[in-house]
Amino acid sequence: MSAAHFFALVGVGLFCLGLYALIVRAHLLRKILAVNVMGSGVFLVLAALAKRTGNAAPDPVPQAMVITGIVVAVAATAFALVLMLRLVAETGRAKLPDERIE
Amino acid sequence: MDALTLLPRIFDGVTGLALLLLAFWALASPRLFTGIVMFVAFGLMMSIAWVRLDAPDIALAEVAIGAGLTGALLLAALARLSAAQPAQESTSQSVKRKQTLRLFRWVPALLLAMVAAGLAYAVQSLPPDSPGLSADVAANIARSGVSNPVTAVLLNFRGYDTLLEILVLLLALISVWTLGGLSSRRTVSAGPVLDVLTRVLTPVLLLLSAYLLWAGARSPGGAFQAAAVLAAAGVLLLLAGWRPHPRLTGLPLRLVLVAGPVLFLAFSLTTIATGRNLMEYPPPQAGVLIFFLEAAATLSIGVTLVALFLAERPPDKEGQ
Amino acid sequence: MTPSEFVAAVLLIIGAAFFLAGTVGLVRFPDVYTRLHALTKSDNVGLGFVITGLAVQSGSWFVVGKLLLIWVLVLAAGASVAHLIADGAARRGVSMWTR
Amino acid sequence: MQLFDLTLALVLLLTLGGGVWRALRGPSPADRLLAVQVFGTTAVAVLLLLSQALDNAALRDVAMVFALLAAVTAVAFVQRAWPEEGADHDAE
Repeated sequence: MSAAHFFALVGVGLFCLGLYALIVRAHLLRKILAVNVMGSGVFLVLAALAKRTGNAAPDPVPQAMVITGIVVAVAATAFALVLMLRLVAETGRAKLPDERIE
Repeated sequence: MDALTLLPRIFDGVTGLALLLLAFWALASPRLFTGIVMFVAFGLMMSIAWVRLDAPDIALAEVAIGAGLTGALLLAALARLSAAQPAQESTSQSVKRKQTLRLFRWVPALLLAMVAAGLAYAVQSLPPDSPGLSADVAANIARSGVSNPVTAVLLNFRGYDTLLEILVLLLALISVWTLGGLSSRRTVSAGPVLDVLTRVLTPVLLLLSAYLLWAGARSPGGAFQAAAVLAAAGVLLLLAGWRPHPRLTGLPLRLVLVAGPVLFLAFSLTTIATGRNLMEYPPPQAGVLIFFLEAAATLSIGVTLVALFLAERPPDKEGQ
Repeated sequence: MTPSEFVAAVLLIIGAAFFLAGTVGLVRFPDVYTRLHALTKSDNVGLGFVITGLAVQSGSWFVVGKLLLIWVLVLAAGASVAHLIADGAARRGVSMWTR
Repeated sequence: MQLFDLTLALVLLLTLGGGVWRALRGPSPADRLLAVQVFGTTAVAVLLLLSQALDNAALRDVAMVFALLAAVTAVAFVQRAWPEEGADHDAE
């Protein structure tokens, strides 16, 4: 297996790990971390597939998209954190409302 | 197989395994703080993976954002969270419900194992050699005005990506401000050591940011990396207790925030008005134009990221 | 192996040994102050030896300058952070380990 | 020499396991943060070794950014997120 395929598989693993945590973890901060891990998995797949050029330099187009994605991800994270803190200020809980408990 | 081909494979294997384990602990550790620590370590390991994938541009961006911004953002949010929400006991009812939920966790686990298998099969069945667009980039790089292919893609061939990204960042900040932002927190006084550290590091960080911007034309670096380092300098200043003068947070702040987008938009409109394609640079002036657009983008992105970290909504008008 | 390569290899191995010792200390030492002490060894001395070894290998003064700059920056940041953590722990009353 | 540098980079990568153990074990938040610091310094060394072994000068720039920014997370922890001793808010 080439390094490109190996890291692409790791990326798939990260994506699924993040998606699972996004579903089962209740705390919103943990969900934000989970979405970030999923994003990293996607970036890893993109950059790994860009490396399928043998010994030549990798394809720069996916690499450029990943750089854009990393910066957008951090901005989205900052916004999500503020949303979470606003929810905590309104409801006192850092979890999504669940009618069957209350 | 000789050692020189085997060793990089072991290195890659350790890196990949470490990534999966760190991600697992970031999401599964019982304490949020441990999770955040593991997530920061995960980001650092990602930068090693980028290096192994021949992507030093991405490694620079990951390092600058992962080491400087993400950790600070998450830790600051955790601090506000514990201040707003003292540890609460779970009611017996919710504990019971949690246990029932835990019993059914195998359902999403099973579904996701199937998704993972499908994705792995898809990745595995892709052809091992696929140059993608690298030949097209290599053929046109001489006309782009820069010699680093990643910068050429970001600022020239797909410049609209960068334009839209700057707008997304601005949108995130506007959304934070629309939510009313967060109230300012008491500032912990910096103490002499942090004070000196900030005074020494901030100018060095500004210098490094300028270097990355300048180097991006021919070697790894560019507007995003420079902006992330610039933002790290701002975050460090904020953590040390510095606050911008109220006179600066009105119109001047907003002018800096929109400088990048406005310049990009003006340039795009000019290219269309002069009969070219959207963001098609005239080759002789491409290098200079790219540099000025990148400089404006760096400033705007950097200040936007700092404002996102601060998350305080500045007053609409002075004195209000 | 040329003499300069030999010197570089020795320096790099010493550096790695300090990193290893720092990790062992981080795992084995009993409280945050002693762990901090172990950690700063790999920061300062371990990285210092690795950088000296790489500088001997590199054969370019530009690279040597950059390596030294990196080391100075790590020293400044590492020392300050170590102080901040130790100071914070002491002010929060984290007790020191006694035999 | 290339082989030697790569081996050493791998050894340093493996020492990170100790840092992870400490981060998981704690007990105090400061202990966990120490692990992040170890990660930072070790990663700088690994990047420099890789830069030499792969003959890629750009990795030294990555290491430099790393060296400069390693302090920011720690400063954020000390200034913001370090709870008073005994207080334990971060359990979910």
